[in-house]
Amino acid sequence: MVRRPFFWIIALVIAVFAALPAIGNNVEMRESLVLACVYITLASNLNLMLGYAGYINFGSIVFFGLGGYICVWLVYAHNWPLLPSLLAAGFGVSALALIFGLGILRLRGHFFALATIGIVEGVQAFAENFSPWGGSSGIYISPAVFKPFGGAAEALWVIYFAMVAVMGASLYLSYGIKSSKFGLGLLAIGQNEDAAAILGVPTPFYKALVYCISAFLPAITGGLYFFKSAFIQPSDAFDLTLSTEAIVICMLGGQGTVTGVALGAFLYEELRGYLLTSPTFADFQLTIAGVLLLIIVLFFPSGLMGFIYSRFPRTQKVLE
Amino acid sequence: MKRLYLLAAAAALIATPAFAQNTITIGFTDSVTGPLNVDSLGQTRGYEFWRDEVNAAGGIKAGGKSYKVKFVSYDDESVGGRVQQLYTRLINQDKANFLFSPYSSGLTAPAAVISEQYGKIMIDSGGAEEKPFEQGNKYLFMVITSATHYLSGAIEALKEKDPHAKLAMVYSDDPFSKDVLAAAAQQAKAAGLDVVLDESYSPSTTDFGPVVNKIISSNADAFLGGGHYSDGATLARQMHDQKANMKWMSILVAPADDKFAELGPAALGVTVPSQWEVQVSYKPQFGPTTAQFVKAYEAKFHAPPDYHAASGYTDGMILQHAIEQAGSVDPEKVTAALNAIDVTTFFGRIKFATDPGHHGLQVGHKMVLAQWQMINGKLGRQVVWPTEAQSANLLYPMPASK
Amino acid sequence: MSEAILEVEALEAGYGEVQVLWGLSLKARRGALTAIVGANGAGKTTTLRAVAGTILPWRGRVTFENEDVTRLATHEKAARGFALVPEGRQLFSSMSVAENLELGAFSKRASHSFATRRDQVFALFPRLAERQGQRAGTLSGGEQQMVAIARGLMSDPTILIIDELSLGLAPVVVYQLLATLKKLKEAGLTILLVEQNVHLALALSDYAYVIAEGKLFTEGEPAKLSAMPEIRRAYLGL
Amino acid sequence: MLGFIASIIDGVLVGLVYGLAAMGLTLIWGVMDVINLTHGAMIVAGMMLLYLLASALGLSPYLILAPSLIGGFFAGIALYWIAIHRMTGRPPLMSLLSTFAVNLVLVGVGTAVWGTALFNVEVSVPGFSLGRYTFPGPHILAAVLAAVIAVGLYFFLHHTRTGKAMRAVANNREASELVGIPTTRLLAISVGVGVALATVSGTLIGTLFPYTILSGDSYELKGFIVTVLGGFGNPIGALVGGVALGVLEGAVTPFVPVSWTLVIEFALFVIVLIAFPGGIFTRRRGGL
Repeated sequence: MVRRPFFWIIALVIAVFAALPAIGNNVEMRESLVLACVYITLASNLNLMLGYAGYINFGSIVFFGLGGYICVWLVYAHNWPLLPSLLAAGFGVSALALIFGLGILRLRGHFFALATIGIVEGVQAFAENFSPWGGSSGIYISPAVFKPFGGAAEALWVIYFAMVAVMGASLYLSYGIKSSKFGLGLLAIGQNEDAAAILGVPTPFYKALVYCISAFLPAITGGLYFFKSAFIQPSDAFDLTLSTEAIVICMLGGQGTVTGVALGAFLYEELRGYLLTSPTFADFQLTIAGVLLLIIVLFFPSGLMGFIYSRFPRTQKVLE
Repeated sequence: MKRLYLLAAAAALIATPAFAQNTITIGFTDSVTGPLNVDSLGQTRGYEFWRDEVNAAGGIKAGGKSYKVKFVSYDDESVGGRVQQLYTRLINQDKANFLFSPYSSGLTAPAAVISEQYGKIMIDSGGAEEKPFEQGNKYLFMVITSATHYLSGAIEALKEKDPHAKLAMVYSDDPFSKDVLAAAAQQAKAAGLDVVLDESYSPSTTDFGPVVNKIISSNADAFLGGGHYSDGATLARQMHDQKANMKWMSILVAPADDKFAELGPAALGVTVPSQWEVQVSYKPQFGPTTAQFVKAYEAKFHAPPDYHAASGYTDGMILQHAIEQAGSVDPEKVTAALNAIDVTTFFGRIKFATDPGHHGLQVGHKMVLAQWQMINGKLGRQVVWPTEAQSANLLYPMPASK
Repeated sequence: MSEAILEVEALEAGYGEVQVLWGLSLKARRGALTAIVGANGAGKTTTLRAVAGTILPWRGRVTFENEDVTRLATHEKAARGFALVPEGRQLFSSMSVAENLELGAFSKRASHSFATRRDQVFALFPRLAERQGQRAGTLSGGEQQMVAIARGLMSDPTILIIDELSLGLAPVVVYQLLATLKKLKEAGLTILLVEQNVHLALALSDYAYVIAEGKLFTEGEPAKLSAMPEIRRAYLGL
Repeated sequence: MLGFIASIIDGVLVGLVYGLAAMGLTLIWGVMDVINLTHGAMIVAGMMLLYLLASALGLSPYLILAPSLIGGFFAGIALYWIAIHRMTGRPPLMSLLSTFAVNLVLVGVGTAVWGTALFNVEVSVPGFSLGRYTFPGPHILAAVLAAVIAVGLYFFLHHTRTGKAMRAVANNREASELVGIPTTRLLAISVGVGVALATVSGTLIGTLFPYTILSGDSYELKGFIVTVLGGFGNPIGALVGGVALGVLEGAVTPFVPVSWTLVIEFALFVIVLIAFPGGIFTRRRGGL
């Protein structure tokens, strides 16, 4: 893996993400890249389910939100330091994903998609009623938690670098799985699940495993994100729109590709950010986003990577 | 991608005038889209109305200079997800000197985290929840009465009319409404009133049929609850449609909007805790009187101001006052001036708590209770409580449903 | 010999980038039972799909009653009297037998004589009359094939095209169905039969085409074909 | 006890409306395996039409059902050609995204025009009382109309030429084409009918509650639950599924805090999905 050019491309992306805002202490750029990191992490992990195994998961936000809740709650109520809280969030949510997965992975197609929507709504409604997590008011953590990092300003940088690391880990994970036997099995499931099972792919195990794996890094990113916000509430933690956006990103970039999804996430965040803050487009940003998406779905169904591959066939050798 | 950055940078350049030293920039987000749009719009109009008046008068004068006020605002889509990014942008890219709050407690809380991190003063007229003020914040100041006191007037009035009233409390499952009703429940118990139902509903609820039946089953004769605009108005209409026959109904936020009149008979007799009404007559130490404010506002927007507009205007007015007192736009000096403020404006008295456990919380301002009554054959709001401020007598029990 | 109702000239077709048919020509004459035979994968079903329009031919021409119908949509062909009984039956499985027949007569040309045609079909397949109310998907294989043929007949077809009549059916059922086809032919119906079972096809048809690898291998009267050594070896197992 | 009975009656009334609101969603889903994510926006379109016509022309709300039906039908045909036609034969995700995109456009335009202001249309129809509990007239009328529309749709699907052809297309598209059914036109008509059902239900719901541009979302979500309970494309199934959901809400509310109903609803939804993929009240997929 280390010898392949793509390994170094990912390393370069991580380096650029880490270095760009750090040069000249560009905080505004950092904040924009924080969201880009979140989108890349969410979309890349969603891509394991969607692009590889062909399962439409509207519930990726549940991993993010639950990760955030577990982490913030441990920091707030039990005074845990950040790192163990994050790990607890990652492993806890993965374990939950395994339990959810065992139930709903028997479903296929639209039914699976619907069940994941049900899980998002159900978990959000649960969090709104669960008093240890502050119910619908959520949890505030005092700015004092940033003290161990040397103050809020320093803490934000530490958190940012951690998020870049998690994003990088997501890309390596996507890449590693894609070039493994496990990944091949997933792609086979995505093509034709019954045929894959007949060919000897242990489909139930693979599906449960990928669902579980795809929960880990989003949970950690959720923990970092809401720790950074110092505030978490159900409507933000389990916002169905973010899940939908992650799916749109996979489409935009080209589902099943590592580069495409990462690039799609980055472009999407920049575009949304631009539309939202542009004085010209602000009133119609939803409409414009809708029209753009429709054009992409109708005329560029294989996404950005499909377009790049067809225009520059040689890139296929380098990119994944 | 680069092109987008260039575009954005170019836009920022064009938008920033060269004589920046005589301009102060105030940043905020408002809900151009999403469910909070109606209430948020009122607040934004209040902000803008203040800005236009200040600039027309030559700007804010402090330390021998005069500063024109410039706004930068973004759509927060009524969700918290982007609020922190947008406030960070307002501070770092748009170089906002001061901040105003978004609308609603749920959005103000994440915004406050950012304003604290960067040491920017944020004046809050949109979030009444108290929790953000218990985090040891130094730069957050609330000009409105906090959630804890929203319904205290209603409970006093109710106790006077019927000391044995049975109360049903049903409210939206959001931070603000929960905070308001939790405090109200305590005040009701302290007043010896009987709370027979205490429940929250999901903010996305569209049909309150089962809820209304539950209220009827609880044998309550007084109702306190609601949340924001849509749910409150729907609840009022269904209470009326299902002939719940309450003697008393107090609903948060929704009835404070003039559009509430569209409900027709369902609106009659409903009371609403209000930060401010057009009938109040505080004697301002500076700024417009209520009559002047209402007149100018109506001339501009062709509609009477609601309390969101008034509190939004007050945000600006108080900031302006503090800057003028401080004689500087330096955040620390303005903060000190804000901490020292104790004034009366057309909006009422303004004074901030200064103890570390509640710093920035409003302790001077008092709410009034308004009731929808027939005024010359048309539905309108009258101030009915406290009695010394009332513009009409409280109707109790409220006119029966027909 | 009578005139050709259906004429296929130099037909080329395939799926995606894979070409299956390489310039196939054939004719079906009025009142005759024409058979297309060939091994599995020879391109028989693809031929029918290209002719019926469920896939678009790449090149070549399909003429039906002196009209070029190559680019016509399938349902427009059906409206002109083109009835295809597809491989695997393709019934409306969750609908009743009666409804399947009714839908067979969907086109305008068929709807006017609906009642008489239904009676004729029931006379031909008395079993179906008994099972009118049953869901088509719950019938036995043979009964389903009957519904499929009956549905085709309900459209008042100028030509009835049957794809793989015998596939998956017990010999006794196949025999019954063949007897029915014979009756139909004697009543003057033009039939194009695609069959993997060469024995059957040759026994029943007036003229037959043998396809191999997407091309015409040979054609002729059944008697002539059964006498050819290549045919005997490759298809008849003699 | 009376309270409980009242809750159940209320549940039935509301459930019939849920069923109606879900019918268009489940019809399109059943016929072409497309989840129409514009459904909620179309419901709102019906509500807005009600508001505009009722307030501008002073028409009776129930007269507005006719233009709502016709307008919805043509909106559906347009939707088919814009967002669905090119998606046939592509993975299910594609139509999900294309309808989602159209939904963004509709909500975006709607928000730009109306904001999220609340609209209220007053309707006076005498209601019915049971002790202290009142069932408002518009609710009863809406429930009755919902049942009538469902029966009408059932009749249309089972006893008209177009309806049967629609079921045939749902059942087997290739065979439909072979028997001479212009399937593309039928698919367009199906979307037309599905959207018309959405707009009509919106118009009817608009007589019950005040609404905003975003009110359709919760009915769309409930539509998913109803579909899962009642099966695909079957109007009677949708009605039964809707009533089941409504009665569940009604039956649960007296006993648990209202805010927990959603948790119970979605938990039940997921459990039912897992236990009966394809719906409780239909035997299997394609049972249109």
